[in-house]
Amino acid sequence: MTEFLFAAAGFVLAMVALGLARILRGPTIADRIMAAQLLGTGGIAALLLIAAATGVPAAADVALSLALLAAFASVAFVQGTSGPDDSEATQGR
Amino acid sequence: MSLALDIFSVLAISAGAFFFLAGTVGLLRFPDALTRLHALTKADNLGLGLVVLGLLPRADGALGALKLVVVWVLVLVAAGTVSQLIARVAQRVGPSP
Amino acid sequence: MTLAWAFDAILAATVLAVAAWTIVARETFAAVVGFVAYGLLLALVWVRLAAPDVALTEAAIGGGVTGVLLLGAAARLRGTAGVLVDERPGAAMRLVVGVLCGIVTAALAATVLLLPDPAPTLAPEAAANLTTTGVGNPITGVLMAFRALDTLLEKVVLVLALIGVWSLAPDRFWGGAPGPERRAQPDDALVFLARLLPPVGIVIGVYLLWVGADEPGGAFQGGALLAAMWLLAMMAGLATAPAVSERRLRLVLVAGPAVFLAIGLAGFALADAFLAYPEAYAKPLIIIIEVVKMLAVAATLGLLVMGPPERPPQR
Amino acid sequence: MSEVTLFGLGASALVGIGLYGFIIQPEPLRRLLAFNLLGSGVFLLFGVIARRGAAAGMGGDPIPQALVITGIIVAFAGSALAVALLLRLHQADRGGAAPGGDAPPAGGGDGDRT
Repeated sequence: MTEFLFAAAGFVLAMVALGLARILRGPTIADRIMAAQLLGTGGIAALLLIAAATGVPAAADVALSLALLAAFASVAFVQGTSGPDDSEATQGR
Repeated sequence: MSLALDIFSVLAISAGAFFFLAGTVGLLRFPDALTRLHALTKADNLGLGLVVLGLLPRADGALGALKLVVVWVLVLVAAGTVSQLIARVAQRVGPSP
Repeated sequence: MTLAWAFDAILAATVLAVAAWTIVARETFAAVVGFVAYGLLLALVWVRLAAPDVALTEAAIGGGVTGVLLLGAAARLRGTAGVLVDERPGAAMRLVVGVLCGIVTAALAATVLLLPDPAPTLAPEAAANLTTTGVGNPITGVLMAFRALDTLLEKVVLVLALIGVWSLAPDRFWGGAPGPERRAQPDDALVFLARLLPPVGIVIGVYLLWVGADEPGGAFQGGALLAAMWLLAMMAGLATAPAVSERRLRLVLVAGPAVFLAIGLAGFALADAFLAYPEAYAKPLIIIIEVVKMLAVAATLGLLVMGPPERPPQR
Repeated sequence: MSEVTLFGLGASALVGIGLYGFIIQPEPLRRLLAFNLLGSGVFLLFGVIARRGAAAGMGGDPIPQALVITGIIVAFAGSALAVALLLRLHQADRGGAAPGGDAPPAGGGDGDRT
């Protein structure tokens, strides 16, 4: 069972890494903002799985904090884009 | 009983992992930000829910199980609201070039 | 345990890739997004290193408040980046620097590989003396008792940093409130989230403080979460930044180090040493310090993110 | 190679990446970001050393872990001070324009300007 949990955690993390690679590339600013969302779901799933596999105490507490902070970071990103000159911020890679 | 629970865990977590796969495929394949957002928020939250469901039998006590469920509910509520905000940004900056 | 190794390899590769992205990204905004993602991912690394206390701190500081701080700065400096493009070093320079950094990395890697075995550790000593502090979480024990001086000085550093930030305000704004005047934003989704999350966040923050005595958690982690929730309410326009001259605010800020210092000085009389706790009261005293510290940390972190006063004081 | 060594090597690479960015980046804000990366690499090295010191039923040596927690907070305080200095410098460079005057609208940590 432990091996299965590790495998599942590794798989979910790999999916998150792939998604992150796609999202950070853009092209629009809205894509990049999704990074925190992605970690807020996939990152938490990987964390809970790995904690169940190794028996780290209080992993659920870390997951709770991550959930709050991922939402907080997303809101901050959205706020960071507002302003009249965000056309400038959408260009780039 | 423990074997049945283990099978339940394996099934639920595997299903969850499948939805993460689906979400990532969506992210990689969909053409613009709004559809990618759709793939991310729907599939990944379902995936997390299934992973939490699979881990419930292994949680330590009722409090641990409750915390896991709270994590999921919190992520769900936050994702629902934040995706609204992100979608507005996506609309404002227009479709990708 | 090969699967565990595979997981760690994926994790390490992802963290390194995101770190490299924050360096090479062309826009500052994208780099900051990468940095926040990096901070959240690093929390996973800390969990793998069996340090959930540090994971909580890194998530709250690296993924939370530092990200917001840099984002705010990036938004204000937006448009100035182009001016500096000419100063970007050439390929030869980049190569030289790359080689030098590679050497630093190689030296550190060699050190990691040559670390003594068995590793030196103070864990047995910490475990043996933990009972005298009355707390069950060794990290809280170290922070509040064994190395309490560090923690006290760190509180002082936080207050000093805040004084430094405030003193950068122009004279006419001194004593005013940081940040711009609040515009009522009819952004219902954001307001909804800012009404919903802070109560949950406050409960989780206080919970982290409370379990911090025996399980991972503590005043920093709780305080950083509270600060994040405060900032969230402020972003949605539900709360306004307090004027820096407000007496109650200053009392809260100073209370963190002051209470710690007072209890530390009382240690001379009651337990024969500075920052020593009388054994029977160790746990209650630690909890008093932690509660005050959490509020002070929350206020200080939030105000550090808000920056210097930018509005004239209202008299 | 053990998992702990793997993270140790990763932390060394992080220090290198952070140092590279710190030297190469022309923008002060990006330098600050790179410096934070460098710092987190050093913290991770400390965490690896703590993990190796696992004993007495603890997952790691609590003393380095506690020091890292203190370090993360102090690093944040330093970053906040640096950001405030950067913004003030930026204002001064633009001819001492008053904040809240003709500055571009700001978002992020402190919301929008009117």
